[in-house]
Amino acid sequence: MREYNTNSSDLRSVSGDWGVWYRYTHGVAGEKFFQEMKASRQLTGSVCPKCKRTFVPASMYCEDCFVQMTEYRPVGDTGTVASFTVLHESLEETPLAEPLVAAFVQFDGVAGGLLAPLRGVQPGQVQIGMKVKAVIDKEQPTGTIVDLAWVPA
Amino acid sequence: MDTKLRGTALREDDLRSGRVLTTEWRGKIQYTWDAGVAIGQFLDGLKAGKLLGRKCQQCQRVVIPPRMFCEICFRRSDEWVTLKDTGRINTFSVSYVNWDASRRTTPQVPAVIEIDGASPGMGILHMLGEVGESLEQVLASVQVGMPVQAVWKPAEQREGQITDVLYFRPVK
Amino acid sequence: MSKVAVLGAGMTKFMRRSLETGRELCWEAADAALQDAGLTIADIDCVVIVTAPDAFDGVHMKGEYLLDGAGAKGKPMVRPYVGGGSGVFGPIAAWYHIASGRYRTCLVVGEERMSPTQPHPQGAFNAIYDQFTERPLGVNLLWIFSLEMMRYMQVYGIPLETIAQVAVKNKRNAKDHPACQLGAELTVEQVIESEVMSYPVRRLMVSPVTDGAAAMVLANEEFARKKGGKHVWVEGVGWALDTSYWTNRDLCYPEYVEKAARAAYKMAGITKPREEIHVAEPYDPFAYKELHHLEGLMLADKGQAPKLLEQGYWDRDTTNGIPASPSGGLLGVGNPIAAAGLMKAAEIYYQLSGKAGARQVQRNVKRGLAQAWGDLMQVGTVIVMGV
Amino acid sequence: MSGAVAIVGAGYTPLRAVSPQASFRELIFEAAVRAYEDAGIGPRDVDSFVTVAEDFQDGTCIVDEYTPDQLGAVQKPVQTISGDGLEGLGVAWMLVKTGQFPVVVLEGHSKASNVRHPAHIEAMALDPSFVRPHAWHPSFVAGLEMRRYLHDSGTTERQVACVAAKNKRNALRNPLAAFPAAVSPEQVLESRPVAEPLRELHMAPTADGAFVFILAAEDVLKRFRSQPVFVDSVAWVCDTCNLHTRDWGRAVYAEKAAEQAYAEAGIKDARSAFDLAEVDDTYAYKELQHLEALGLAGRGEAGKLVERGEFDASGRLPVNVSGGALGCGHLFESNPLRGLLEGVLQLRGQAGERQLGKARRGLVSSWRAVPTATGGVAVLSRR
Repeated sequence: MREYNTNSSDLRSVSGDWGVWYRYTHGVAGEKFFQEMKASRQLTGSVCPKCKRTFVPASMYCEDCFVQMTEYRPVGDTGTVASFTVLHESLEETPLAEPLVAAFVQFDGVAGGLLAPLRGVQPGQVQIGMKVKAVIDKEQPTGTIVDLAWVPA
Repeated sequence: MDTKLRGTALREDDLRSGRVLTTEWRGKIQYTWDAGVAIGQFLDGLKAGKLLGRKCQQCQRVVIPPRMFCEICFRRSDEWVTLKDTGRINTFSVSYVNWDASRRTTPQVPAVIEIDGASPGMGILHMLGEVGESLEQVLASVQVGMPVQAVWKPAEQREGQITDVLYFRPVK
Repeated sequence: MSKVAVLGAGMTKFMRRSLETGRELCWEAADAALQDAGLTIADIDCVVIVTAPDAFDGVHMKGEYLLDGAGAKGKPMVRPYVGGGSGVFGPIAAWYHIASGRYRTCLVVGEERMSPTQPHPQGAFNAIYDQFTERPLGVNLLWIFSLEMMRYMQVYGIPLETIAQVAVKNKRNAKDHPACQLGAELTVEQVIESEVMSYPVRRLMVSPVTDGAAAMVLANEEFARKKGGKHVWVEGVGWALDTSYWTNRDLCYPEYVEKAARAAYKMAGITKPREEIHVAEPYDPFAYKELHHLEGLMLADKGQAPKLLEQGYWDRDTTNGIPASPSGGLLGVGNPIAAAGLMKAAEIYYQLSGKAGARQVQRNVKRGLAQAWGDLMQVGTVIVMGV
Repeated sequence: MSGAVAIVGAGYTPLRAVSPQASFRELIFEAAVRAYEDAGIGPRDVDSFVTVAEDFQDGTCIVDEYTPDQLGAVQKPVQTISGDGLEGLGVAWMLVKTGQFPVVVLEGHSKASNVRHPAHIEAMALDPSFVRPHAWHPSFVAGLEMRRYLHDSGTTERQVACVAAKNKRNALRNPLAAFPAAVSPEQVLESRPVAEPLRELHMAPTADGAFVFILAAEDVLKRFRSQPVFVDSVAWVCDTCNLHTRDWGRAVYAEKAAEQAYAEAGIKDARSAFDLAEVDDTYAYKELQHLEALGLAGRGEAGKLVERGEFDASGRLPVNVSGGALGCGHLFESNPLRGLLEGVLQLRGQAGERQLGKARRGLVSSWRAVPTATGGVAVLSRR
């Protein structure tokens, strides 16, 4: 019997799959955000009573002041690309048929921002600072973030 | 202490009906783990119909599942030992619950079995079989301390997995 | 080595499923603890997050995900992880953060959200077993508990009725706990006649699936004295991890709990725990576990905790015994794993500071301990607090 | 705070793309035996054990279950930190400083090759409501960050490519390294785009390996046969993991951690304080962003300096002379332990072919990778 594996044919492995999946609620503030997005196609932020900033997406608490946020308000649908990437690879680690632009968009006078795909523009034409508009799927809303996309304003 | 605590409790129906929004995720949480020397050899032993243990010459313990080191003496262990495929029940349970919490009509009987030829107390987790189809039958036929014997898959069906032993049954 | 005081605690309700995300639960508990301590997040130098497997919340690197809800943005945060022992380990970790002399204050936040896991939270536990020699058998979580319970009962000849009494006691105690999920007035017969899940374990001997969070604020002596008032002090801590080859151990006795307790008692200068510990919160995810742990804590001789239970020695209104799980424990209040362990540590703080309200134990208490357990029946974590 | 803390033992395995010859236990056992040999002690002489790991990376739920045996830590105080190697070092350091645990062991390992779908695991760290449902390859986070960093700092893509070329070349002189290569910046720029501007050769491929370190209090150093390397400070800071509220261009965590570490270690001018720096380079741009955050280069200057060769092994400040993650492999939570090992070897004069002429004080920095904004800084010195 061997003391070390020194031959490729001696290598053994065991495979396993955890077999679980997940269902997440969006939380107190997230529920407000997605219900508003679904019902009135608005993006909702929350206002910190202490630092007075509005955050998007809406959050139950201010990360910095650590106080509860109970005031919610829409943040409009036009924003600015703060950063973006041209993604060539899928989650399955295979090449995407069409590269996609993932963009982080911020809104005037609002802290935070939102991530969504930027459509209707060639990847080479996208720039930081570009104005974009939110499009929220009306046909088949899922009530999740994938209903949101950006297009050039 | 504050007696008015926060928290918004939901019912399953709130989520199922869509009154409260949710999102689902099915990720690929999959692995292929390197068995290495000790477990690789152990799995090969199973394929050959043998239970292998490992001996440390310093403390004289023979352990199963095998490891290439003695965790007590903290030294490389010394030799392979072919153990018997018999043992004694250290403890057992009669389980009506599946991994996903769904219920079974006929129970499974997992047990810790101390393997003959290994040092006292050296058990492995495995299943008991041929011990009955109901709680009453199992309790009537199984006791802690009882001798049991491995029932193997036919040699040509063995894959080098712990499931090459189908279950342990009472020694007749 | 700086002395360490507990300044406040707080928690959310314990719920089968919460609307709140894990982060939001953390914020609710942390905010409550800060309010109890009379502090704000600006007073906090560092944060400890305790939360058991990522597989429950369904978030990889769960500590990172939770950190802004736990007040850790811009601060040093660590997430020490000893499975189910993590809850009580939270204040232990806070102790070493502060006792090292580096930090004045530490906020500990414990969170668990089991409801996201589908088809059932129990499924996540399969992956706790050895991937080579155990998982392929089609394991489930209840097995390890039922195997250990069977061994414990067999070795010491313990009747099922006595073990059922733990569930009766704790679910009754829990009725007075504001976080309570499963408080109830039950009889021993009802517990025994409840569904056999994995013999000898019955449904009413098992703690529930829970979402919830708890938090605690600790500080060094200088900070505590400046704040004024009477304080509860951390007097001793201990933890130990046994071999991962759990089928090679005799499951009838938790040696790792004894090792952890000995370390904590030594640090606290305790030589006669049965006289010097006045209230205990032993870990009780399953009914037999409380008895098993009381023995490991050396508050009862091996195999003798059940006899003392029959005599009312562990009851909340005992005058000559040691009240055990006056909170109602995991069996009654609920089991958001790491948050539940922290709830137990918080109970000792409430009891010692006279803030336990309807749960306040009968006897005069000057010193108590909380203990948790976890992994493959393998980890003991013990904290001794005193006034 | 009582007394100084030193590293008195270091053990490791080579880092390799795969490690099918050994189980995770056997890999760790090998590193542990070397560490104890190095220090001249055994596990019975150890007072407490700290390991770093994350469940989904090892494929075991409650992974701390499987930590004690191969370290000789059965029935001892063992804890796992779900954090990176520097957070683990910090915990070990604090344990020593309490005065209760004079000798502490720190372990970290990677069996990255055993993860079948690493992108799926990484994706599970993303916010399940606002980010994950997009089902993007998680490298998009690094792509967004790199874009913003280049935009804010004026760094060029070629300068970022110089980092990858430098580190892979440094790895040629490190026998432990998994991915040594002689590649030019041009080759890096021509490699496959993944999340533009991020390209394949900007990304550290994963590797397997294990590390064990032994830390001890100053007053017990006589017990060990090795030359002590002092941990003058180790600090770590979390910015938010929330992608919506973070600063995409700056490594705020590294700025704050450096501030704390330098204050504690008495460092006034970071630029002249170190003889070497092992800086997180999980992605090539991260090295530049971190160098600026750590005060080792001015804002927007790191790219120019790397292009001029100032961070080469023979430069003003050798950065990732080990080869970094780009050359040695990405080891999950153990990434900074590779840097820590390099620091120990260099300060002891045991770095072989890549030994630096002067090595008295070194810096190690970490980042917990996508999607976190958490990292640490350790200052090592020789007396």
